[in-house]
Amino acid sequence: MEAEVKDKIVSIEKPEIIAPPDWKPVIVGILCNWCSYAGSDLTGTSRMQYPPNIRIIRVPCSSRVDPWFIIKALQTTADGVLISGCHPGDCHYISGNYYARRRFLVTKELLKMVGFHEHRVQFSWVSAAEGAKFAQVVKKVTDDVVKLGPLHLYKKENFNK
Amino acid sequence: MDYSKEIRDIAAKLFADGKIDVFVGYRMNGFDDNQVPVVITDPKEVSTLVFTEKSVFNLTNYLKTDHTRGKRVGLIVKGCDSRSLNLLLTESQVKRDRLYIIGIACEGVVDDKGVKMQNCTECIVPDAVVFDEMLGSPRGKKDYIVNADIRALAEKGLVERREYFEEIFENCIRCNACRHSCPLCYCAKCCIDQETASLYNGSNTASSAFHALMTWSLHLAGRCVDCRNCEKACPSHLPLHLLHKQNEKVIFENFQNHLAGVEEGERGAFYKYSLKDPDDFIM
Amino acid sequence: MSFSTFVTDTAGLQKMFEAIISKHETYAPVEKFGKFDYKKVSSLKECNPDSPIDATMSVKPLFFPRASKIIKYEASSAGTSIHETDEDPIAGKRVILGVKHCDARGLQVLEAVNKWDYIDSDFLKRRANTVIFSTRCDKADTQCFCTSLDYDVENLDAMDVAIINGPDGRIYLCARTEKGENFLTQNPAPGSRNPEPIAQEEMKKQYETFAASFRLKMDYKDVNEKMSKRFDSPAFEEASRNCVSCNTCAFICPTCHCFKISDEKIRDTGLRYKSYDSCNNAYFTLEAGGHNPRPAKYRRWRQRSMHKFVYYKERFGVNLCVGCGHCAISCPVNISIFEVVNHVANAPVES
Amino acid sequence: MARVGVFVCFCGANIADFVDVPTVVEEAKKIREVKFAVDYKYMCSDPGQQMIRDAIVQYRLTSIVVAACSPRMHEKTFRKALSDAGMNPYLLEVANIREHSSWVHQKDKKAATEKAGDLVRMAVAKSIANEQLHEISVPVTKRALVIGGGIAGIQAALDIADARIPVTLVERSPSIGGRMAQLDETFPTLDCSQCILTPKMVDVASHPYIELIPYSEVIELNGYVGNYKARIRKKASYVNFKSCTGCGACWQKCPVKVPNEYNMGIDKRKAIYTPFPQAVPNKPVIDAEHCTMLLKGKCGICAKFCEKGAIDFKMVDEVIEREIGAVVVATGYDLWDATPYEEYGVGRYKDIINSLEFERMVSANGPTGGLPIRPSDGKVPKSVVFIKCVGSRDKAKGIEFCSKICCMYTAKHAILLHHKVHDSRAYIFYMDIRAAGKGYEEFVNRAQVETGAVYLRGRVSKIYQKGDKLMVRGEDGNLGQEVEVEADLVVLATAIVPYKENPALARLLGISYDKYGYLSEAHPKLRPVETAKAGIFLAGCTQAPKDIPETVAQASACAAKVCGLFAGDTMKKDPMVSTVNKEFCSGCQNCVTVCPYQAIVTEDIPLGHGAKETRTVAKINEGVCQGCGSCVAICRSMAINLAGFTDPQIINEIVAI
Repeated sequence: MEAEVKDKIVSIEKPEIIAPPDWKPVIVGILCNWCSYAGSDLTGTSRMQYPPNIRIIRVPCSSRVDPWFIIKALQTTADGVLISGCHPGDCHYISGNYYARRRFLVTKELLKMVGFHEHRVQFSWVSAAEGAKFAQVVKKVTDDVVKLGPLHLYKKENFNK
Repeated sequence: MDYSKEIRDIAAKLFADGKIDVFVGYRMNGFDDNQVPVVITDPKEVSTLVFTEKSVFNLTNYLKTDHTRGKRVGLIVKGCDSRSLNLLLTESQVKRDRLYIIGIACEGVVDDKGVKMQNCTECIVPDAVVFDEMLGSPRGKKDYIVNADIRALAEKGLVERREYFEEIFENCIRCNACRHSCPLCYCAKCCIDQETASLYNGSNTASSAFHALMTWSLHLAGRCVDCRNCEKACPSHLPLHLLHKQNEKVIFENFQNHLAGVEEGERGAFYKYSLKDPDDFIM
Repeated sequence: MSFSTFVTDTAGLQKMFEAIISKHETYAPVEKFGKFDYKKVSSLKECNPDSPIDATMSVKPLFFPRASKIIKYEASSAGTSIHETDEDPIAGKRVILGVKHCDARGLQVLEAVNKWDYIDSDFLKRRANTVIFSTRCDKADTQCFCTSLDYDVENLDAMDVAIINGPDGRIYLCARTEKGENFLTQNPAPGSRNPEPIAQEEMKKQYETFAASFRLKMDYKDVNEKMSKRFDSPAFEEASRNCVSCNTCAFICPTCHCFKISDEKIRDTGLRYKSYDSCNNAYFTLEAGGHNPRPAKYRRWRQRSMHKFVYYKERFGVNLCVGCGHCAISCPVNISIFEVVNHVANAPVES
Repeated sequence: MARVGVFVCFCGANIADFVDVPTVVEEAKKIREVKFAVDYKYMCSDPGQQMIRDAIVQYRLTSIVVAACSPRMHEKTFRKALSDAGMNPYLLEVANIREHSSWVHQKDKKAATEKAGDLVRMAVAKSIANEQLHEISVPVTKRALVIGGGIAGIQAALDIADARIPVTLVERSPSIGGRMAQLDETFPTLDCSQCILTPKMVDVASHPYIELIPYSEVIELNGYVGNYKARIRKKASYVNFKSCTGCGACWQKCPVKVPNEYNMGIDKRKAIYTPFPQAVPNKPVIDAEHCTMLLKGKCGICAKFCEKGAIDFKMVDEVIEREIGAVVVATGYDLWDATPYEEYGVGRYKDIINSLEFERMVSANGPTGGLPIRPSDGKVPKSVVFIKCVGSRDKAKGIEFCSKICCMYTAKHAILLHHKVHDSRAYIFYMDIRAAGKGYEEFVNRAQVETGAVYLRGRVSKIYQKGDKLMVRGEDGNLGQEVEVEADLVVLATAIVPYKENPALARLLGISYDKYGYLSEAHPKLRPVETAKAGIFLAGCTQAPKDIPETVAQASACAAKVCGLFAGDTMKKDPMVSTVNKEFCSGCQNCVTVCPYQAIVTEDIPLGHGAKETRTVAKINEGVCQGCGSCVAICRSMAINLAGFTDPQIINEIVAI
């Protein structure tokens, strides 16, 4: 299920940059503990397969996600970011995902304006029962990022993966 | 718009009545027809006060300095300034009973070259929303218009936008003047300067500038009142308002027409939520 | 060694600049976001090589960059290894056109501290490899006050090649250093070499008109002494009251050279950077234990003014200020170090 | 410097088949901070745990990374292993290489191995920033406050008290009993409400662990879970309960007559009264709004006839304080006012009554001696129309929700009508019959078959008077035609709504309520008894409409929650809570707004070292904080951090990938 890398993938934001042939995108996934992380565990226990490019970070709630986690991930290791939380109304902490949702929308639009493709940072609501949805979401995000090519914006200079 | 005389009279009376310790206003800069802020503690200096369409700087920025903290302060606020003052009050940074606020029904201010500032042409709240005394005749609220530059940017392609902003972040020298001149940046120590952030973004590279400016604008999202103090301070003349106006647009259009600091006691857009907030961008 | 002078006209100069840009790595003032900054250029059209007076950015970053890499390190279980950083991108042979006189003087002033105690070889190497073209200044901006300091019409030593606008459209191209002389020899200069001497009388008259056009003037001779007597003067507090501590002044100053060191580590690789800092920053002097010897704004202002006009002078015999007025122009509230110093120097001395 | 131990699990074949475990170990060994790395077949087994314990001692490790299954699975197991080796258990990080790698990338071992290596490196990076954390223990005041003395409050109080935990039961009216005391017989068994309720009421009064405070209200609640302080206002009863014997001489002689709330205003009570004969406590109170002595200073007849001299006209309200650890809110319901149904003539026609009025009429101790009568002429009705969903399920005029109990009690009313007036007939207009519950469907069938009640599916469109009859016009949806029923009496099953002062009470308690005024539970599915505020629980109709069995079940659940809370002298809490760095806090108090648990308050600290001036900063009550991190992400000053998920920990993870 390795994300398929074609001969010549260019970075969508900087078309002059061509991805090396062995390039594999890195997706940073930040998941809330109670819904999405549990959902991703269910994907595992159900043995559903998805592309191996995502690296998952656990946080208690999507409201713990400070927008600068996203910025930092884009600056350093990530080619794409996925943030996932509980469905609206299902937040383990009552209202956390509502606050998070506001920040995400503004962050997404701001990143879009300064020149990031909107698929670089994506969001999803995945419940603890939606193992299949998690696999689909990861596949979609990975496919999207493969199409966008490597991210070369505002990267730290010593980033040499 | 010239309220110099009125303001001198008010300030003199406030000092005479012992109602204030400090007055923050404007004076002529002494070499051309532009003005600079002035922090007055000596009633004798009241005669230097002026207020015209050249009174640009948002004086609420001075409420975070040692000269005003804990003192009784008289100050002048235009529409946008009063919005930041409103937020400072809501966020418990100043005490209302220590302030004597001269509100201005603002007709718009002009930049150094005498051209009306862009934020004034797009101003929504020209009249001071919090004041003890109002000068000028109120003009009422205007309809929200999306910033002209934001509209122009939306027309551009991804690569073009990237090139434009890359130039902005590359030209940022990270002097942090924008932050220091922002009345709403009052943190004891800015997160950008703290270890956790600076461990990875301490240098003055473009990447760090990207991090700093993005974080800064997100911390002001739903709070920025578009006074343009930051732009006035920026030695690189960067169009910083783009970041704020973009956030303002997204917030206004999606979060029940939220505008920072217009309503008394209303907090920034990120400190509340509505069940009706858009959800369609989330998978 | 005696230095050559060439005389030419605007067209000749243009031609020469074009040749330089096509042959050498060239930097020149480029307009960006409505202000001038020194950038690498590939054609004359992009830039203004006439030392534009309203350049708000100094040439300092081309010698002391806003952020420069010091070391690169790698951490693994075998231990931490330190590597040389990549090649310094601005250490090679290059030419900078259109440097303002005060900016060039700033480099001269900075050289003193870079040669003292720790020898900053990076700075000196960049300086040694750079040929500076500068037009002798003949107009003053509202915030300029170089004449109040040690501006001297004849002292053009900070420039490698000085361009002097003479009478009747004549332009003199004077080598001022060995580096400049060699450069002009190797790169065909326009016009005739060593023509009749520059009309000294006329130039002097020109200077006098220029000097008279300054708005800001003071008698600087005993400023240093006056300032050192007023360390405890409340004048510092008064002068700094308007300051919003934005640090702009230090970042764009052609002579300020405070810096901080920061690490940026990703995975196992890290880079150590040297970046600008400012003594006006409230956290500049914060010690690890939490104590801050300069917590108040006026103390930071005092440090900045005293460093520029007392301490540096005592150590290196030159003021750490060239009177360019960049700081006052860029300051959001138009505080001029000239006014601060003037205010303090003329304040009553406390007994 | 950090010394990290990495322990990679095969999980039998679960991990090892799809991830090259030795490679993961080798990769881990390359990391600077890793001083020991090893693999094992089953890390969670005893020998596996022993390896961890041994390595901690042997290699002087400062944090541990276990690469195995999901932390949701075995985090606790491994934390215990750390504890056993004398290491702080929170220095553990789990790299989830099973659910997140071996099980989901089974077709690409190379990629799965590489990913597992990355996950280990992330966990190592995070663990370096881990801090020693300690379980939080919060002292507990072992006394519960129950607000409301209906069946919910009674049941909760009794269950808690039976566990030998003191309970303070506060009831706003002079007697406990609540709505259930007004009912005649109860569905689906038709046992007499009073017969099953009064023994419980007596138990409450006599229970050594229950302090009953009737005729009083909670006016203030401060503090946090385990450590609340409640202020209770005891309304002046003007009767000294200590000397009163409850003989009744006073109210028999009282000349003032007032509509009787207990009987829904069908008859009168006196100005000094006990609400009903079986009241607990069975002591009268004086209704200050109607007592002539209190209003005009003349009368005092009751005092003259009181042999014990228990009447005290000078009595005033008294405020008492109780320290408590938990609160059960059981404020019950009211009936919705059906006035908006103008087309029914509500308020115009006397012979339209609501279900509780009917309930009182058919009640043996009711104002009519157990016989339904027409309020207009006192005649016994033969044809009675029951209309369901009056106000319920009606977004336009009433309330959107289903009141849940009306279907059942209307069936009961049909049966009771049949029992009391044998030659009568009940007509029931309904939308749906919702009879989900043990024995409920059977009960409805019984009403239909046994009593011959006519069930008409459809809404009533109009009621009008014709002679002394009420004509009820509606639609019979089953036949698809309009019907008109001639009725002697119309009974409206009006919607039930929460106690009208619920919003005020909710604000006082610091809990949330929905748009109808029902108090909000912490989670609609998994925490239906708790509120968002730790230590406050909900029982009965204060949370949503429910019948008696459900109410009792929820009340007992509350009791179990309270007992659980009070199981030790202190409460143990996960240390994953937020903390404020006062130096950086700018006191904007946005975190106070965002916190869903009211866990953040403010405090004033000196402006500088030894300064007199103060500044306000946030303070987190770790007893209340649930560790969501909302405050952390919105704190612009980065003055708040969440233990276990600090900014450095998460950033370390991000940059280590």
